[in-house]
Amino acid sequence: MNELQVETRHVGDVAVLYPKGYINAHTARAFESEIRSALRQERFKLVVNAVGLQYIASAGLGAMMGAIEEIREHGGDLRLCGLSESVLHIFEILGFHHLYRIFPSEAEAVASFRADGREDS
Amino acid sequence: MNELQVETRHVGDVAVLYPKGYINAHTARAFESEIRSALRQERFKLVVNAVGLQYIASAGLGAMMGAIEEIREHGGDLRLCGLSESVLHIFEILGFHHLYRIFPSEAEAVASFRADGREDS
Amino acid sequence: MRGRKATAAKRRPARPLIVLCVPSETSFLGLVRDLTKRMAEQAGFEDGVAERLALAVDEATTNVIEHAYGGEHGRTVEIRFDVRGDELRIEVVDTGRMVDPRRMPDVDLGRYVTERRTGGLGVHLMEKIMDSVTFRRSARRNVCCMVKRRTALSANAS
Amino acid sequence: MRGRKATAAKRRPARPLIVLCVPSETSFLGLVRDLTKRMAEQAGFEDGVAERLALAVDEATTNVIEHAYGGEHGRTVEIRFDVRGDELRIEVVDTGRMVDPRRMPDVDLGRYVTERRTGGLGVHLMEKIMDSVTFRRSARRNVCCMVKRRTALSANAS
Ligand SMILES: Nc1ncnc2c1ncn2[C@@H]1O[C@H](COP(=O)(O)OP(=O)(O)O)[C@@H](O)[C@H]1O
Ligand SMILES: Nc1ncnc2c1ncn2[C@@H]1O[C@H](COP(=O)(O)OP(=O)(O)O)[C@@H](O)[C@H]1O
Repeated sequence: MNELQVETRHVGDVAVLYPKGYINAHTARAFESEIRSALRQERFKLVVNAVGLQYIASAGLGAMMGAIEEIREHGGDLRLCGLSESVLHIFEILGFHHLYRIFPSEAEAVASFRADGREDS
Repeated sequence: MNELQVETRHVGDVAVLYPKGYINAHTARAFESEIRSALRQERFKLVVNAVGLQYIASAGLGAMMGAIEEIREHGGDLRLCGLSESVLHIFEILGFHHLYRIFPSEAEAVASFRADGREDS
Repeated sequence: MRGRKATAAKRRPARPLIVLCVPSETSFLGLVRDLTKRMAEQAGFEDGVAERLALAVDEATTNVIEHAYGGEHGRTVEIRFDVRGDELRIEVVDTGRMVDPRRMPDVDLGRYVTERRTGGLGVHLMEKIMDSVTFRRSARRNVCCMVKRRTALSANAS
Repeated sequence: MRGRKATAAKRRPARPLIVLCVPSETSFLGLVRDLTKRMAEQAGFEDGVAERLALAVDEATTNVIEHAYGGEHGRTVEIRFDVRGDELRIEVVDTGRMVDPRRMPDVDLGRYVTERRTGGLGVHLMEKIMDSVTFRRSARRNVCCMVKRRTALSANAS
């Protein structure tokens, strides 16, 4: 049973999370703790690459909501890419596409943080 | 819901049946009627190419058993190819690999009838 | 083999079509979801809608486990699927704490962001996905009844 | 929220884990099969074994529909899954005609070919796949009980 595995890869100062499987009330904690562990390492530029994500339930969205404040307070952000049509649809149903920036590719999601940097400097 | 579709293609005097989906008590009749329709056309050299077959239950095996006598009485045979590991396993559990000739590829299954022909002449 | 009249009458409606009972553990949510998707497809809903119906049932089941049973294991969640014409009716039934309708949230996404809430999304999703979601108490059971019609219109709506 | 002792005692074993009820129609066999495979995988059986367990349950359900209910629609087939340690116990339950054990065939493949039989394979398959298959009648219900252990040995055997 492939429930959920979450790996993290570092691309410069951006932490890219790869949830593989599904995120529901049973597996949300594993997803949340991977986010938490990035924050503990003071990594606040996060990309969730959802290319391996079968589906996400509200428990998973709650995990993101629970961290976004801290992330943004530290000048970071949580951005997404690789959303399947059905996952994207859920984001849209909830209006979450207004709360989170969603990119078609990981490269674009990662690059968006560099663009931020340039604007800052 | 892809339950079962069965197509037949003629390769010389051999009729190759392609069951796509699964064969159980719900769909066995469609499989049986495709065999019957070959027999009505006096085609007694049959290959079942099971490459699109997800699984087969006893109702499907019964459909083959119900036709094999008539087929062989007419000098024909029903041979198989493209069996997945799990379908092959079911054949082996039942000893059906002693009743039916099973080939790795369609080409070999079809060619086996030509070899029969040569032996006859 | 002849039943009494009452039995025969009871048998006639043959409803609900499908019943699934699982223990109140989140480890069964995946299975509930898979069966729901399968059922919805068999009932003629297209893939994307079936996917969302499965999510709605996942959310309802999660709520029963977490709220009605307060996380207690070994209780039973019953899920009933009933196809009537082009309407799929799904009931999620528990024998736990009564639902307090006043605690059922009215989600406002603006508030959601400003208040940084992490909950309250489940019921909102269920309502967005289904044509109707109602909660009732009957015979000491809580019944969450969700209905979805198979029409072009409702396909757009979700 | 405190149950009486009897209830609490009943609740303890939390068995059977999963119950699925479907109408006595072959159109639901696919769904029964999918759920069984999913259950078996969740119970830790490897893919190939899970696939065969699903076949055994398909066969048992088919027999209930065809023999116990004689093809009558709208009756109910109940399938109960119970994991005890490394043993998966699956019961297929119906309220139809009693099984006549004398009609249960003893398959002999030699006879099979010479007599050109087309039936009698289902029970044979169930027995080949499972570690044990038993039929019993209790409370006017027929129970076909199939057990499979999750061991290297039984993995070979099926
Ligand atoms: N089945 C239920 N039984 C009791 N209370 C419920 C049930 N479902 C929802 N609730 C109440 O409604 C609230 C909102 O539920 P929901 O939208 O799913 O978000 P969350 O479960 O994340 O809090 C819950 O916090 C709970 O108080
Ligand atoms: N659940 C059942 N209820 C009553 N009779 C049954 C049941 N299962 C099997 N039988 C009897 O056993 C016989 C063999 O069953 P099976 O091996 O499945 O082959 P088939 O169903 O193709 O005849 C059946 O023909 C029937 O007489």
